[in-house]
Amino acid sequence: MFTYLFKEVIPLPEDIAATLMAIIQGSILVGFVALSAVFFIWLERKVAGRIQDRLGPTRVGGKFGWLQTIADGMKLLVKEDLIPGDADQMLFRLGPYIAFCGAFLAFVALPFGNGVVARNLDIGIFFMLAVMSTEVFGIILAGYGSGSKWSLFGGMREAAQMVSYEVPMAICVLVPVIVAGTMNLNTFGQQQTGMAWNWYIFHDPFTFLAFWTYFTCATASCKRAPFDLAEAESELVAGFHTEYSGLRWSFFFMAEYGAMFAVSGIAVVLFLGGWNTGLVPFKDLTDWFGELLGSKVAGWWLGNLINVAVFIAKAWVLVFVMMWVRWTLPRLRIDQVMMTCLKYLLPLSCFLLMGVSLWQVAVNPYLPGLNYVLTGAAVLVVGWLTFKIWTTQSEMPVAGAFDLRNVPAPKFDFVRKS
Amino acid sequence: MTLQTFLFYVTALLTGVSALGVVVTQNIVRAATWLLFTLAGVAGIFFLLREEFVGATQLLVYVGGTLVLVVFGVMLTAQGPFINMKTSAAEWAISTAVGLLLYTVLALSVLASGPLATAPEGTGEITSASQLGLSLLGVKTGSINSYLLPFEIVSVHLLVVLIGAAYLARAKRRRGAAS
Amino acid sequence: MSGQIELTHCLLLGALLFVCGAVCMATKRNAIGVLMGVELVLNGATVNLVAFAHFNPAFAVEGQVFALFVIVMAAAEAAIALAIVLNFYNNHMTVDVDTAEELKG
Amino acid sequence: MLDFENRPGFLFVIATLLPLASFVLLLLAGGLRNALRSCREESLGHNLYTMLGGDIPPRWPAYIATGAIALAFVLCLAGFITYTTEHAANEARHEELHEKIHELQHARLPAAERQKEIRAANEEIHRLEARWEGDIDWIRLFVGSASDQDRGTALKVGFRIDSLSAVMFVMVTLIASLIHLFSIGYMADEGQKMVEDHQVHGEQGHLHRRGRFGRFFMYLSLFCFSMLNLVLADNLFQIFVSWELVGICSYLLIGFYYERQSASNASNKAFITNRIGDAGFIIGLLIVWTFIGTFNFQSIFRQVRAPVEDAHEEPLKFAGDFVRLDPVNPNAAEVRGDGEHDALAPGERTLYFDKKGSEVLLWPRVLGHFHKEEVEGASIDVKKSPEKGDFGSMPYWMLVVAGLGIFLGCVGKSAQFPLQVWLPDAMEGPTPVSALIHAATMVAAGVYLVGRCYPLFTPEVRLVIAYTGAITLFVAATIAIVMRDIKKVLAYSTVSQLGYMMLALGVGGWVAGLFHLVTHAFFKALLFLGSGSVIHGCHHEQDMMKMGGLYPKMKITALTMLMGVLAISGVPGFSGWYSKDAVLASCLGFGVSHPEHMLLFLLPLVTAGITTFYMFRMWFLTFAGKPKDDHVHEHAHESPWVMTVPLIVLGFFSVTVAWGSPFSKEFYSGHFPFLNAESSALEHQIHHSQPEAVTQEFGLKQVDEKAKEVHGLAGNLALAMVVLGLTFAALLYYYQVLDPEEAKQQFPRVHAFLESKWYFDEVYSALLVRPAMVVAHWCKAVDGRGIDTVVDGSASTVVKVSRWDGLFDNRVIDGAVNLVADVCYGIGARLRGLQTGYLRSYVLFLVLAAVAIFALLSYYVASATAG
Repeated sequence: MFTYLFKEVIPLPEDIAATLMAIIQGSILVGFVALSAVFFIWLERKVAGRIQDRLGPTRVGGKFGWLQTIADGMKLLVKEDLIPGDADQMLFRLGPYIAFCGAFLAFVALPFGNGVVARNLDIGIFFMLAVMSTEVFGIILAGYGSGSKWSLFGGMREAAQMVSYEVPMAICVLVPVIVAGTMNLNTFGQQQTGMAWNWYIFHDPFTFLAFWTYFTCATASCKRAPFDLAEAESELVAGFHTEYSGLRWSFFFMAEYGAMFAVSGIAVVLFLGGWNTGLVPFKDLTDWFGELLGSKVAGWWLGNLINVAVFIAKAWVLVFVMMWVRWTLPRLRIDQVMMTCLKYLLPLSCFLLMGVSLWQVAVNPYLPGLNYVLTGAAVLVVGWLTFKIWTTQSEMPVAGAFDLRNVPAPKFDFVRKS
Repeated sequence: MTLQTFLFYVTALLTGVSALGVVVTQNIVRAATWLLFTLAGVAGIFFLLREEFVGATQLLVYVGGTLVLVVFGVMLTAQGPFINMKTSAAEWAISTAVGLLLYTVLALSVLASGPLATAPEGTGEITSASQLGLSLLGVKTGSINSYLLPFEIVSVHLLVVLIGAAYLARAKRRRGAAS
Repeated sequence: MSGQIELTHCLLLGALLFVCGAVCMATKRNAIGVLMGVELVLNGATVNLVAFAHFNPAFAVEGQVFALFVIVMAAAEAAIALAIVLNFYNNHMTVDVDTAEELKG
Repeated sequence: MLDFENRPGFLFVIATLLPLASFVLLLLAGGLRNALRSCREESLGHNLYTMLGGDIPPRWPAYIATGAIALAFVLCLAGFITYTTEHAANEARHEELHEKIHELQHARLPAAERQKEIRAANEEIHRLEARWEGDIDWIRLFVGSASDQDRGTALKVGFRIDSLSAVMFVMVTLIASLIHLFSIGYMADEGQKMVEDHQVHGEQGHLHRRGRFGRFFMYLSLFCFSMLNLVLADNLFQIFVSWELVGICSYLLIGFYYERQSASNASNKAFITNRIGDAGFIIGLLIVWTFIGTFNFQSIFRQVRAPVEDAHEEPLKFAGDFVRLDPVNPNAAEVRGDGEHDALAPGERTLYFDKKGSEVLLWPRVLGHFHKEEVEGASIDVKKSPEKGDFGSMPYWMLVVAGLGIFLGCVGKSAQFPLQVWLPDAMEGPTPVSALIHAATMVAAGVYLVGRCYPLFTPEVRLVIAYTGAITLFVAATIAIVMRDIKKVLAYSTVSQLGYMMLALGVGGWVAGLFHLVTHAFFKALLFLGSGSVIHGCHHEQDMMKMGGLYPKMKITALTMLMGVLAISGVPGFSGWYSKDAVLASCLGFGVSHPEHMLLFLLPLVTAGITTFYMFRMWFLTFAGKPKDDHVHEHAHESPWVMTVPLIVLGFFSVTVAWGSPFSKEFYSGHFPFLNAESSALEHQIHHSQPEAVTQEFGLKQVDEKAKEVHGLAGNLALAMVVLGLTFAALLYYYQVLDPEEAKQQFPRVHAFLESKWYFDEVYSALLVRPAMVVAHWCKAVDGRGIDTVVDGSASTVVKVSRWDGLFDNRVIDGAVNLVADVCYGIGARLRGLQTGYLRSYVLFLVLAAVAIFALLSYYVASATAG
């Protein structure tokens, strides 16, 4: 994306230009990941607080506790770096970096805007899935290297869970890939320009379902609640990172939040129109702004800034949903987690793959206007839900009137009936 | 030396060192870690050679799948004494000698056949993933052959192997476990 | 050194991986270690295949296809080998391949 | 297909198939029930099992079977009425059309128009004929003549209704319906879960078995289907199939109580005896198939009998007769100067017309073009394998043999001398079965077949038929006098009456014989059902000597049986009178024309008296006088309505079936219209289908006329004999003026002779069974001594040889094999040291081998490139 900078503005030898570009892009991405992690940690604490009827951080950095994470980070940086005596030192040290590398490398192929991508790979989505799959190894090493049983359990659980959920996740990813006919994420985004009915989530019922399935799998593969068995703080203390502290510990969190953003980004690009607003019926905002402002460069910058902002906003909404889910749903048991994946999500995703293939062959050519209908239906549903949420009165129990006998039995039924 | 070649040599060096690390280390988990670096390095080589699909596959299948499987195997069978199983020095010596011999032979043959293998270089044509996919799906485009049948055979083979592995590794009562 | 990666270097790397794998197989007493050696050997082969695919247009697709097949086969082989190792472990309470000498002459 | 309006013949086809459907339904239900027995504990299995009857035999099979046959009766009745009302009109229209075609052929019309009209007329004729007949291919064999596709190539299933079969249909279905109804009451015992058979004694007392209610009705249905199919058939092969089905059904039903030794023996006897007759039947069939090439009655008759007129409408002298010829003497031909015969094609022969010739002329199936002169003249060219328009021929003696063979089948089925022995034993079956066999189905089949095949029988065969009938009727009647078992009396009376029918057919009284068949069916069914009612009322007591005085207890049965007795005796006004008079008239007419065969009149005349005597003896012994056995008498009771209603209906028909129709002219023509033996409507009805050929042999046209003349005389003589018999019976058994025991003691030998049924069984045993046993024993001895010795000897020789062989095998061959194995083992033992069992060493070896191969390869490659 900075090619023109080094080719036209500052003429440099090709190799040096490439090296410089790599450094700049890497820095931006690392900075973005780190900053978004900072933001997410703050957001997580606020969301958790509001859902639990608390306020969350309020003091550091003003009214909303903006700088709470910075404070946390400072604390982590100055903490003593402990390595347990039983630990395998090499593995213990390696673990967090491998995990972080896995999550971070995924951003190389993630397009933030039209062409705003570090490497526009032909097989972008495949690449992202591949490098994200290496994250699991860091966690295993961390679990094993800690020389602690809790950590080992956590690591093994995590490995089993991530490897299992990657399968339906990958298959769900194939659903829009079949629709789009490419694995290039940038092309994905370009294909979904225009109004919201061009988004692939509204393309047909299968992509619609595939989005939710993908999102579930993605949540699980990011080891987020309700699938956070690896950390399972109530039983395994903190799972694989029990023995970690300080900076190393924060790397795990960088990896986790990075992965959250990465999978959300994938969902946004694959299903939710990528950087497109879905409200502007133009093909390319940069060109439009370029003509509007009379300057191509200005148009490029303005358009891409809007695109990037839209993209990040969409991904943040998804990340927010993940947090929302985390603080709403109770944790599953490990066997339930595996069962959910192998018995339900995997067949479902296979069905979706079959269905979308048939749809593309047998239905899509003959029903051209269906995505409008689906979009309309989805808008209606979302509108109704919003309305309900907006108008629902919170039923806070009045102090003193709270009687345990009146509390209804929980409706969910996660306990396997024998 | 361009950036590409530089990166290639670095990666190749790391890969080779990691491979040696696999051989040399006595701790099986560390060996697995070295193996991870080796495989990742090979994937890096592939990326450098612009064969991105194979590289991504290498990462996804090898690192994300096979290696995790191997580590699982280690974890399931690892008990104190087995993590470090020493081999006698004599065997080490023999193996190293034979290995060196083999490498010499291989390297000599590679170097000797260098002129033979030198291909018209830099056609610049990069095989895209879609071409690969089409050839695997049996669509013949231009000079590209169809690999549908091998692909199917490999798929079915993989399925059979996985079922067989699941069957073989299923939970069984260990012989003499009762005593 | 020229400006391009050379085929020979790739082949040398492949050979190195191959030899490392072979030596690994020959020296490791742990069955899983032997398995790692096998993986190394296969990787050496894959490197060669991909290198040929890159440097010889005639093999552009073939090399990649066969590399893919090798990777998939390696996965299959690892699954089976690990299942065998687990069985072996269940029967012998060890993964030391030197204890598997029933076929000794 | 079921277009009854245009194809009323289908009414009869459906009527035939209904009992079959009932049979199949019951068979499937029974089979399913049996199959479900094993899973009757499960809920679904239990429900189905109970629905199909469960352990207790259900009632519905009876209703299904009865309903099927009753519906068949309704259909037959409809068909019969349609047939009789249409018949005359159709005949007239038929004639008219033939006339028209004939006229058209000679009319001066343009050819095309003529052809069109002829075709139209032909089509209408075809339509008229198709109303009452039809056939489909069953098996088609693509061999034989190429141009004549029908000859010797197809076995067909078909039907053809004429007045005889229409009457038979109504008779069979009516009687069978009544018997079904009767059986519902009679076989009620079989509807229990456990039936105790008092006549079978096992180690644990009487036999207990499951009731076989449904099975009985299943068999009855099959029986009815077989008989109806037999009547329906338009060809010999279909008749043969039904014939065998009838045999099987009789076997199954006679052996219904198969646990009883006597019953199973009787069923075997019936079956085997019938097989003897069927062997003859098959021979007849084969001859017909070989020479005539078709089984269709109409085709057969058209070929063996001369047509009425030639191709030019000139009447033929020998119309309807066999035309017999002799192969021409070549010399004679030369003498006559007929050189043209030398130019005959291969396979062609010239026959010379001769009254006593050895060959019978086979007429073209579709009339060829022949002239009166040509046929009656000196010679005819015939072919060995004639085609549609060709003349053929067959040896006359073959035709005789064919007729005798078919008649032998009828002898077996109709229990004629000398194969009558099975019928009395068949009384082991349940009484309704006896009624069915004796009245409507099995024995009637034989007589019916003789009637159907009549044109096929040569004069010699007819004489054989007549004498067989005469002997049978006399022998059976004499035996019936001394029988004590009520059913056996009836059985012998049946044999005797069948003899009457055969005799009548033999002497040319075709109508009389079949007429008697129908009337006899009614009163014999009545008598049997009556006896069944008696037996049922007396708790399965069949000995007349233990009955007596039953009249007050079972009035309906007694009175209806009395009707039957009067009918069979030939009392004027009853149906038997009409038919028996007709039979006797035919016999007398024949006797008058051929005085050397006067015996054929005297025997039936005497037997008429004997018949009256033994029938009244039976009635008196059963119903009149004082009770002889208190135990039986006390328990005797009238039967339920399902059994008496059929009796009453049959009684009604026994009296009235032969009466003249009040709508016909003949009814009013005589002096005593009601009591005129020739005014029977039924007789006229049957007369419609009398084949032309009946009156051809022996100059029977005159006999027929003579029979009409002497009808009164024959009737009076018969009446006198009846009165005589009645008087004797009354004297002996009612007024008891004479003591039967005394008579018995006075003629002990005669009584013993009759009691033992003329020693038929003994003679057969001595002549056939015992020699067969002796031969079998011889065969067994030869088998045991001769063949087995040889076999055993060869076996022991083989054992000895193989022992030596074994030694060789052990020492030489095994030695060699072991040597090889030892060598291998030795080498292997030395080589095993290489197998260390260490994976590592194997890998090292592999690597070394790879290096070695590389080295060798590069050496050779280098030397090759260098060289």
